[in-house]
Amino acid sequence: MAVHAEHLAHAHSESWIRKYVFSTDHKVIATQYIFTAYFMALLGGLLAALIRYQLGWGDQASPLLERLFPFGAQGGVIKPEFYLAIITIHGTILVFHFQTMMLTGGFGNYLIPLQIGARDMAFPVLNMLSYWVFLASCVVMLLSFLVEGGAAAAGWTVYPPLSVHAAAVAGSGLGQTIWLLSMALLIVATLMGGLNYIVTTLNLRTKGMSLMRLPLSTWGVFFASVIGLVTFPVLLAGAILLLLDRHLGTSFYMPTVYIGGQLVETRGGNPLLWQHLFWYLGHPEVYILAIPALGFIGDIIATFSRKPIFGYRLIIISFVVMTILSCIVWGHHMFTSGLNPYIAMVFSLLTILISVPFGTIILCYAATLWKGKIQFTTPMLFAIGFLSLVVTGGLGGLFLGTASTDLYLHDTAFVVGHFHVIMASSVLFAIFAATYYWFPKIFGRFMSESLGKWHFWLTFIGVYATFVPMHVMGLGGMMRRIYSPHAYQYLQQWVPWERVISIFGLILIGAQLLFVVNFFWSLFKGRRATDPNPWRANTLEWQTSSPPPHLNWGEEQPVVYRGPYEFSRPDTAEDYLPQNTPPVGVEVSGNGVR
Amino acid sequence: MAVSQQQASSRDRRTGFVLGVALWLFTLATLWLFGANLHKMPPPASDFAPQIDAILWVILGISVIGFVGLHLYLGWVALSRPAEVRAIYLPADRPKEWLWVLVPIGLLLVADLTFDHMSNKVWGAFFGKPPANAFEVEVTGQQFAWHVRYPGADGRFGRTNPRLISDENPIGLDLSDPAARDDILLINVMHVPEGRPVMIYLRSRDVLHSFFLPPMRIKMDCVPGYTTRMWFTPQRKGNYEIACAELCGMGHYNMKGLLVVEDEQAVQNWLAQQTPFSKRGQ
Amino acid sequence: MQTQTQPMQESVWAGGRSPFGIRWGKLMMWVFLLSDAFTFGGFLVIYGSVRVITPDWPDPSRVFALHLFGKEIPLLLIAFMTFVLISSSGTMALAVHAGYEGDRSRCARFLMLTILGGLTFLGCQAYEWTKLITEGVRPWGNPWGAPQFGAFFFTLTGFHGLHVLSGVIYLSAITRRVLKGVYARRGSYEGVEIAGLYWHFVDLVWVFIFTFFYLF
Amino acid sequence: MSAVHEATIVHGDVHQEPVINRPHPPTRVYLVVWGWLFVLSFGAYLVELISEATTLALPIKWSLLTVIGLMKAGLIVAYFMHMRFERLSLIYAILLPTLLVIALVAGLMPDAVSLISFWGHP
Repeated sequence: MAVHAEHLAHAHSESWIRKYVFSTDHKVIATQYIFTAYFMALLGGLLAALIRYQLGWGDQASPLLERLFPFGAQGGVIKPEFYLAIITIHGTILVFHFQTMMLTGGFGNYLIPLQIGARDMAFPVLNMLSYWVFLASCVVMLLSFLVEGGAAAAGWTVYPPLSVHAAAVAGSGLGQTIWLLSMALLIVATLMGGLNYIVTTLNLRTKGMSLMRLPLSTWGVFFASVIGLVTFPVLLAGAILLLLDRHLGTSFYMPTVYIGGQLVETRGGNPLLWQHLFWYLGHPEVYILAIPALGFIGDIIATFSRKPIFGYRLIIISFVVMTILSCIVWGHHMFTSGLNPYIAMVFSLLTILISVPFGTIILCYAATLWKGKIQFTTPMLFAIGFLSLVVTGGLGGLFLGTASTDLYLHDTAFVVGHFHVIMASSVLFAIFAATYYWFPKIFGRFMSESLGKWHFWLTFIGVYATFVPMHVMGLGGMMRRIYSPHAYQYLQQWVPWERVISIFGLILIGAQLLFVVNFFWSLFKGRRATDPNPWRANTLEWQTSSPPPHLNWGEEQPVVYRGPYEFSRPDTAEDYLPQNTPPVGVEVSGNGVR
Repeated sequence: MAVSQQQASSRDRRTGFVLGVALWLFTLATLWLFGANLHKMPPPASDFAPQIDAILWVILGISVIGFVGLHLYLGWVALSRPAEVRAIYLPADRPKEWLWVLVPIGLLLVADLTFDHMSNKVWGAFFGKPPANAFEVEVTGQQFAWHVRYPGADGRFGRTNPRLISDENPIGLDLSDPAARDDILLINVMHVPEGRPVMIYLRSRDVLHSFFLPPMRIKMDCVPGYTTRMWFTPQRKGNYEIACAELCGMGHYNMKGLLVVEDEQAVQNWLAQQTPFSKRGQ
Repeated sequence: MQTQTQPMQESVWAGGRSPFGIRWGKLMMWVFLLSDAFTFGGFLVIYGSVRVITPDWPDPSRVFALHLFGKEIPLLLIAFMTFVLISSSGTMALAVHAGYEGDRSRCARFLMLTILGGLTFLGCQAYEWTKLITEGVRPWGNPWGAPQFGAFFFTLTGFHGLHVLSGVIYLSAITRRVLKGVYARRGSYEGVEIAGLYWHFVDLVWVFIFTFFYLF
Repeated sequence: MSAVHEATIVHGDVHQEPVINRPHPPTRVYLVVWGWLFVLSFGAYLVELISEATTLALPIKWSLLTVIGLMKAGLIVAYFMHMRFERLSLIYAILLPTLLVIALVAGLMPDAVSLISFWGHP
């Protein structure tokens, strides 16, 4: 079953362009994903800085702003329509173009074939196409800032009718069309990627890699892809209809309205339809992020506690339950929208029940730490930070999933705080942990530990100080997506809070510079990872050289004999036992098959 | 690795110490943040407000237990020195040990069902059969104002038609309907009686809005094409702000109205002073 | 030392082979079709939820009736289109069957018949669109009632027609490879089988559009 | 074997999966299924004609049509798409997720109903 030597050699004689730009090697594609997604993260972070600036000091003019954004901040003050465009694009690119693509397209792409002992994805050309479509989506999305009317400004949920009529808000002109096109491209890219991840995980596992020996990272990306595969197409259908509503005069979502001094005669449309279709993806999207994040963290926690993960099967069962539940709870985003109240009660109960599998996983991870020989490396710090944030954010979800308390808290800063802890921050922590952990594998060099630790502390403090107070403000009735908190009397007491949050938020964003510096410095100057398995981990990706060769393994694919987390066995000399170490008494024949 | 095992482990202990202390401090800070500021919530002013607040407190209590519990544990893990040379070995998947996880999760499930039950009661009241003697008001959202309509002396709202909307007739009131003649139409101001159920019909003439009354703890979206509704019984006199909670465009942040809760008599007197829409400008 | 390791499992899930007994290409097509089913499912569910609340929905059997021999026969064209698409599905199944048996020329002939069926279907659809447009059906309105009727007509049949069109192109490429003997050399006509899955799926979707849009 | 190998390398296929030849039915089965599809389609058309001529209650018409549609879909999936001859695992893996469409229906339809009965349609 060896790969032809010809083929191995053939791959190395390719031109530079074929090898690094239009490559079909999953590792190169993953790296391209990682760089692009981090670039989008940087832009999203800068937009966040603008949001925080506006909320903290929006009443003061700044000449610098005027120079930076002559179109959106005349007189040094951000205009409301520009602010709305900022929050829309901030949300969209950080959720979709950064986190989704980083977890599945980036790390998922890199890890799946390596962790299951395959040579590449099932369909490498499709994998490459997926990246290029994703890149097109990024470019198209960013172009929207340059068109007339500016970028889409209806919030990342683009609820119609606001997103249908150019007269409703400035960004609903060409910018909104571009947003929809970009999302359509992104959906196509996700689907192409997801097909590969699912089929590869199922079909191309190496000998002995049974499902119950898969590392949690692979499981996580697998489940995320499954969710994406059944929910993204529905949003695609919804987006097509929204485009038709905008440009062909159909009335799927549009009742007769009077916008901008003009009667728009569209009969019988139902704006709630879009909300259903959007959240049918939009809520599972959270789990498309959370499940791989949990998977990565599982790998990292096991490695640095030097312990088998507690309740591996329990975690997989919880993943399955979460996958199913996540697809049938979308209505909890619509409790106050005029949703049928009976169905809302069902949605509420199902939503609250998600705390059961979620809590199970967290407790399993916590139990993994118990009496472990914990090594506080940077990835491990981020992993523990992740556990802390996931609990904080998850508990916030109980308030919002309960229908009657959501009557009060819906669309307040509580929601913003909640999803920034559970989705933005905890997933970000997982991404950072994964980056620090797998950097030596991907680039063959270590990231700086001391810079990494500083990065962790500042980020951890920044996240807590920025997003936890938002919960309190939300309890105080502060609305989300408002351009300025000054208009209301009862919000006056929160104005100083906004300013403090802004200070911490800017510290948080600034701290990411440490990461950027660390990343690029380490890329060229970091300590070389001479040992292919520096963390002494068991999973297969660490059993090949760093960075792995083209087609991942030499002549033979590895054969797997045991689960991924055999740490600290009392009967082994070392405290780890790689998955492909043959047990004593098993003869390994020439082709690696027993 | 370049550093020796011993150096590494002493460095790990130091980092672990800092992490443990930090986690405990974060816990305290978060508790303080909530504890010291919850009184800043708008004081409850409707019959639903205390009920919703009660559920909030129950969930908050559960959250505090979970939050503090996990952080105490994480901090302890970080602070405690691993005494042995090796981590203890728990072979994967011994269902008996799963009880350590499943028992707390079972408790969580019980708590979940408890507050879901509490919530359903309030929800049922809010969306159930509206009270018979309710004081009725209709609110129509537009970018960026609230049109408040009272049914007038006959107690019936006149027909509206979106095709009649113009700058002069902001909600498209159909004046050929006799019931519409005495309808009173106001902008951004609403008076309601204390102690009597108030039924508000919510509509929108352009985009989504959300009629939000923080002291009443309720909000409901105004959806063009629909008539949604909400009801509550104001329990405290005073002037309150009406906010828009659903992004509705540029002026969303400034879409403010005034809600006045006063005596039934005062409301009637005030209404008597208003000119019906059909007689305006005559 | 490491005596406690489990013996290698011999279940189909144990790795080193496909648990479903099919190669990745075919599995990928299945999974793709699953996700595509959700796109169509989305459209049809939206259609359903609009249809049940729209009182003045035009009667499709009148709208799509044909005048023939001085009589109005409801849905005649649609019935013919259904006939054509099912037939092409049948020929596709036979092409796959011929592939299994390694009969290259029979496989190619049936594939060409399938393509012919697809083109006929597209032709009928073009005729239907033209007819309805000349009768005044637009995405934003129509002479008979609810404006969503036209909107859903164009969206559903358009999206399905797009699938038929891509199917025709896809099948043409496959036919070319069959004729060039690519599959014969490879010893497996799996490529034809995979294309067949796609084509049958297009037929499958039509079953639902036919039932829920035209007949309901 | 060498021909197979050559082909895989030409097409960039680095995976060493053997081609699996599974049992497939004789031609007759396809023709029978084909015939049934015609019969069922004609049946559906007949239901339409009958409901035109007489006043068939809508729910009866709708359920008849749905049943016929599902039968046709079942035949296509089972025989033309060879689902019947695949392993049970694949059948579950493909068919079970489609049940989520039911969730979509269950989520959207009550809303449509509440539009007419609860909130009031304009």
